[in-house]
Amino acid sequence: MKLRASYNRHREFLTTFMIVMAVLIIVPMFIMREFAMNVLILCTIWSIMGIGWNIIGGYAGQISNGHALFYAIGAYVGAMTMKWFQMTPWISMWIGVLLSMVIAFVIGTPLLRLRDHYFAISTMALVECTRIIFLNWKLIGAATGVSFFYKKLPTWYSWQFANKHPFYYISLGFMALCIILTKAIESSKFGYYCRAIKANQESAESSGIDAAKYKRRAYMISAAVVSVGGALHAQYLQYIDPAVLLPLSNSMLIVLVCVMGGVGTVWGPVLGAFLMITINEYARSFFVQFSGLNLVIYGILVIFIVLFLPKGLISLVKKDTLINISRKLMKKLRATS
Amino acid sequence: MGALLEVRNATKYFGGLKANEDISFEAEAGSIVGIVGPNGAGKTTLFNSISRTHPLTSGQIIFNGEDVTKRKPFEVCKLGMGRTYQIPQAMEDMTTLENIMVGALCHRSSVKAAEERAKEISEFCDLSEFNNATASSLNVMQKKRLEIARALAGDPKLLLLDETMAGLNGIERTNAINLIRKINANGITILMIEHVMKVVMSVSEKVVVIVSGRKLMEGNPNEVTSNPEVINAYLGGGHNAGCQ
Amino acid sequence: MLIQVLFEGLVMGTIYALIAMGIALVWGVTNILSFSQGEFMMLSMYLAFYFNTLFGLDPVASIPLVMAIMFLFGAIVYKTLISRALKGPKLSQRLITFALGMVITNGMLMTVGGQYRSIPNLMFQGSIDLGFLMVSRQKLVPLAVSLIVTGLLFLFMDKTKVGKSIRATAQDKEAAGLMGINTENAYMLAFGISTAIAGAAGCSLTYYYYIYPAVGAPFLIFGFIAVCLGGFGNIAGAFLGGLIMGMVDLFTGSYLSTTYKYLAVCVIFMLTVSFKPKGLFGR
Amino acid sequence: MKKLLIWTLVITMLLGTVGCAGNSGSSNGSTATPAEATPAEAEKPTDANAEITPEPEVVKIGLLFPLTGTNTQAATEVQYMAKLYEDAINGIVDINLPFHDVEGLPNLGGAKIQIVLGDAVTPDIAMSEAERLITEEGVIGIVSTGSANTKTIMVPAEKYGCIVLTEGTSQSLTEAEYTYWGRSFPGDDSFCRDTFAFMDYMQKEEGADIKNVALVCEDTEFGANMANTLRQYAAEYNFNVVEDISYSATASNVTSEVLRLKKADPDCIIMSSYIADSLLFMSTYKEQNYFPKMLIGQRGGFSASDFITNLGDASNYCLSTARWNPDVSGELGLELAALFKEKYSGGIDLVGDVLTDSWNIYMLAIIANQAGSTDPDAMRAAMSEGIYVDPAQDPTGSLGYKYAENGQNEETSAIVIQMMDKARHTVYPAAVASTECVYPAPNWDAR
Repeated sequence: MKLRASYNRHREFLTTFMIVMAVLIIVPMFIMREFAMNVLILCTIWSIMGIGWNIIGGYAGQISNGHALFYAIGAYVGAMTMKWFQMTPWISMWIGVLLSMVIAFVIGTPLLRLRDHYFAISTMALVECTRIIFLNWKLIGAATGVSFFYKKLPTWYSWQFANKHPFYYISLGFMALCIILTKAIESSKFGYYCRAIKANQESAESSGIDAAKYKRRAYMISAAVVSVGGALHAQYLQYIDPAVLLPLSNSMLIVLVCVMGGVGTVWGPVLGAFLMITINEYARSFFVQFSGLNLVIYGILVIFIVLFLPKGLISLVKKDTLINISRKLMKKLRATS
Repeated sequence: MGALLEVRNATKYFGGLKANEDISFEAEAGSIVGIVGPNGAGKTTLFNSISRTHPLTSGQIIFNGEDVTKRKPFEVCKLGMGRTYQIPQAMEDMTTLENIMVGALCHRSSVKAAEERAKEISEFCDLSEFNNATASSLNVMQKKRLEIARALAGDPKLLLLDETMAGLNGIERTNAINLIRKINANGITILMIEHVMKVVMSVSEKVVVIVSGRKLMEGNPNEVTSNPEVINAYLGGGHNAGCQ
Repeated sequence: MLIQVLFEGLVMGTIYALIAMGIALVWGVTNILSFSQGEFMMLSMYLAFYFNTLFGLDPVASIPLVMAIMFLFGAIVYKTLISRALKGPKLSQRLITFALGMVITNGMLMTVGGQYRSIPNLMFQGSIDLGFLMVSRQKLVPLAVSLIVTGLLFLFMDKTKVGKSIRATAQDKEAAGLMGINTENAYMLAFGISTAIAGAAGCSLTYYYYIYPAVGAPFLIFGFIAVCLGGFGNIAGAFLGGLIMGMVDLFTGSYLSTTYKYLAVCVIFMLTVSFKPKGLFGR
Repeated sequence: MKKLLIWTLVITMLLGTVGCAGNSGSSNGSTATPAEATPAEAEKPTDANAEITPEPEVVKIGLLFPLTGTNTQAATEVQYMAKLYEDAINGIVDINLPFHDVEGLPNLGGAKIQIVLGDAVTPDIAMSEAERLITEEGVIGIVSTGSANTKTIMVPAEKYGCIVLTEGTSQSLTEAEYTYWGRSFPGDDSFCRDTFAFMDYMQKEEGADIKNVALVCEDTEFGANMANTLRQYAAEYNFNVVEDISYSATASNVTSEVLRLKKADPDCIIMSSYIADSLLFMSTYKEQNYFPKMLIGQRGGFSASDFITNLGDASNYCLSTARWNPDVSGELGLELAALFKEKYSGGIDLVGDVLTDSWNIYMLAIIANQAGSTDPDAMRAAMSEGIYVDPAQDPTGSLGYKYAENGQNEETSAIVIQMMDKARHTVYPAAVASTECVYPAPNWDAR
């Protein structure tokens, strides 16, 4: 009974979710080109990061330009545990999540008091600090980085597969979880409070919202999600160093995929990531001989989206389009049977 | 019934500037208290001190028998003090209903229950037709009602209304007055700032007059209007004691 | 050595300040965090370079020219992109500048290539050895330019009608609009001026730095930090912020550790904002 | 919402355990090393080609260099060089390089060479690009640079089996036990050893008094590794390190670094820098009117063409370790350098790193030709046996090419060059030296 009710509440989301997942699960089964799979994997990973950022940046409206920090933490925890104890990512990932939540809590307390640009810049500065520290931290390989490439370990244990599909499905799984998490947040009290804070902090506080607390909580959750993305990416690259993980461009890309898709929406980051990453990867392979052209195109694309679709690509997709599509399909099926 | 709100020698300085000085008054539970005074008399400052938007320099705020002088805004709200702003502070990019729900969630953890409650409230403040419109699309009057609704949704014991009537025309004003009466009828104490005297006189049992940061006097409407100082203060303040 | 470090700190400080002021101006007036400031600087470095190779103009001599060009460029950018973006959410305003920077950098990479360039025959070269202090003429140029530009900017903002109108707009757009100030123009001017400042910065930077498409990036973050350190959109603040950074940079570098000098800068910045959330001189 | 979080955890844990369990039971097959697992794969262009036509018409060679970002110049020059090689192999220009007299690669049925580019601006992009080159383009081998990039490039390379020749010099590469990785020219280790060997030689033969050295290394992969190796050898050759600076390669100024050096005043400064920062250092030395008696760069910026083009005579007296210099391999080298400068690079000088980096392209062709197939394992086998290149046709003047188990070519050694009036001259080892090393270097005002 209760289930039914909640199904009705979220009918649109659930159908969309089902369809999208079905597509993302079935289609790759017929993709035999490793490079295409590689792109897909990057898409899923970056959507996870986008989703993570979306929670603090999209819902709670605190524009962080320093989420590469949690990406790096996730990645490093994964890498180091693998290198030291050959620990499986299935577990080490959660250590990373916990660690980044703790760190988010600690730094969130002072930094979240800052308003928009100040917050953005101080998070950037924070990433810069982390970069310098990691570059010189002997224990975690300093600038030499960490490569963890184990042929010996069982593949499902180490996530180091001979071909791409298993890894793709793993990261897709996590992406699905993150989507559900976002939806849950969106339709929860917490979600409403975040949006209230984003909309108008003062009146939010005067209507009984402990802004500081909720902002911090949002920051922690988003840190956790991003670090999951980081862990996945590290396992995929099998080599990480501070120069890979912590340049400004990474923090910006995390924001970018989210904004291109549409901030403060469940599907925005996913859409954004899949589009931007695919375009980026293929543009690079097409225009590689004119060095830089691909990035020029990418940049122009971003400018156009920002100017003409300020609400992101998601605003192109009409409400419950997919439902209607599915309905039509159903009709067709009935007709045929 | 005892005093729901008690303000003891509330004093607020901004740097050297004295915004409020040594203001004391009480608001009986279930009553409607009006605060009047010319612009810049420090009415809103007093409000902000009561709702803890900014700290007092000295003095005390006793709400419902509890000293809330050191509490944070969201805490006093939880204790049952709702407020509106002179310039409406709607959550622009959320829908009307969602705005009210945010208020309702203050004492409810279930979104569903909050939604039910919000629907009732928006019905009560006849906003229901705008339920799914974004707050930014409402006009000033509607926004002000929305603010009242949001405050009400938090089931307050005391409601602080800051210049709810300003800029409303005759009919709107009477509607608003009726609304206030309706709210008060549900046993909610109301403390309202107005400088449209007539409104205050018509609804409130007690009126506190503040002039240049000090309490000039308090009493029932008739006493106030008949008090020469008040009239003088208003005229001195370049304002018309009668009603615009 | 102490005096030397002080001097060098001052020089670096003024350079940071020059970059910071451009950012501060845009921030203060239009409330945009301009990520493309670094790229504007890079562009003007190339302009200075080509003026030198084609017409034999010394970077110093080409400053006014470059500033004029950059001003126009900035104005155009504002009209075509920024003014549109201003209608949208804050985030997209920030991203559009970032994307613009991306386009400019890689556009330059495509057209002029990734070669490192420098201007061979500079007007001011060599160093003056005062015994206790080694004054390099190549560093005096940025120092002087920065001070002059700052002075002019202040005069402009305080004395001229236009400057006043810009400040009024920065204070309160609506009110300024009601007072009959054309806020759109004020915005455009502010943006143009900030790019012009980037132009000056670029020209003077060619005196000791090398020219390549990605040169803007490292300076950008320091510019940001300086602005924040100084305080919200406040030009004087930005200038002081820059000076402080330069000093911290040089002193930690020379006396504590070169490895952690930028760490020190960032840490000091973050401590400042955690205690004074609006920066040192923020309103 | 808390509930949901918990559920998320639980579900993933379950997934995990299931995954591991399933693996331990069933898929012992899939636990095989990626290398072994690959033949099973459907899509493996290299194999596919091999099956259909054992001797492909055209042999593709991947070139993974940073084409965007801050260090793109080297890539550009290597591309020029690659063009030159293509023309040489396809008999368009007449210069005495391998295969110039035959059409294409004889043992592969006269297959032509084709260069395929990839952008390796950062390691993660490098990996993605390597994936593309191997699986989409079906290259027989990849030539790359930079150690960090190579580490990620090796992931797909090992997985699909694809020879990677790189001049990334980091120790960590030789220690990584890659199967398909090779380095034709010296690594950090021998560069550092030879640096100190050279200083030692200067002391003994030339009577130079060098005791105190300062290490100046940028703080990312390249510099950090150099620093470690240099320290180790400094101790071994008992020089005492008086100043050990690590700085950020994207520094806005290096004044404080130089002030420190000036204070410590070592006899010799050893620098591992990229181009931007090495230039910045040079101009700052000049500003501070300071120059050590000896300054040795560890390639990087010092072996880039931009170094001399920007500094002109200011680059005089700078030393640098190098893999190659036009004057070491006699006529051919000079001829090649001249040809490159006139016809291909638009006036840019041929520097050691460009020649060696691009020579790896040629090496891949030669290896494939000698192995008589494009199968990675066959090629690797050939590499271990030793690749024969007619010394008369080898512009790099290497002694030979025999790749050890760890991929390092054992028959190579570093040289030390000195920059004088806008040109690089070999000064060490004495056997190949074309001029004497000028020591001590005069200070700026004394020039």
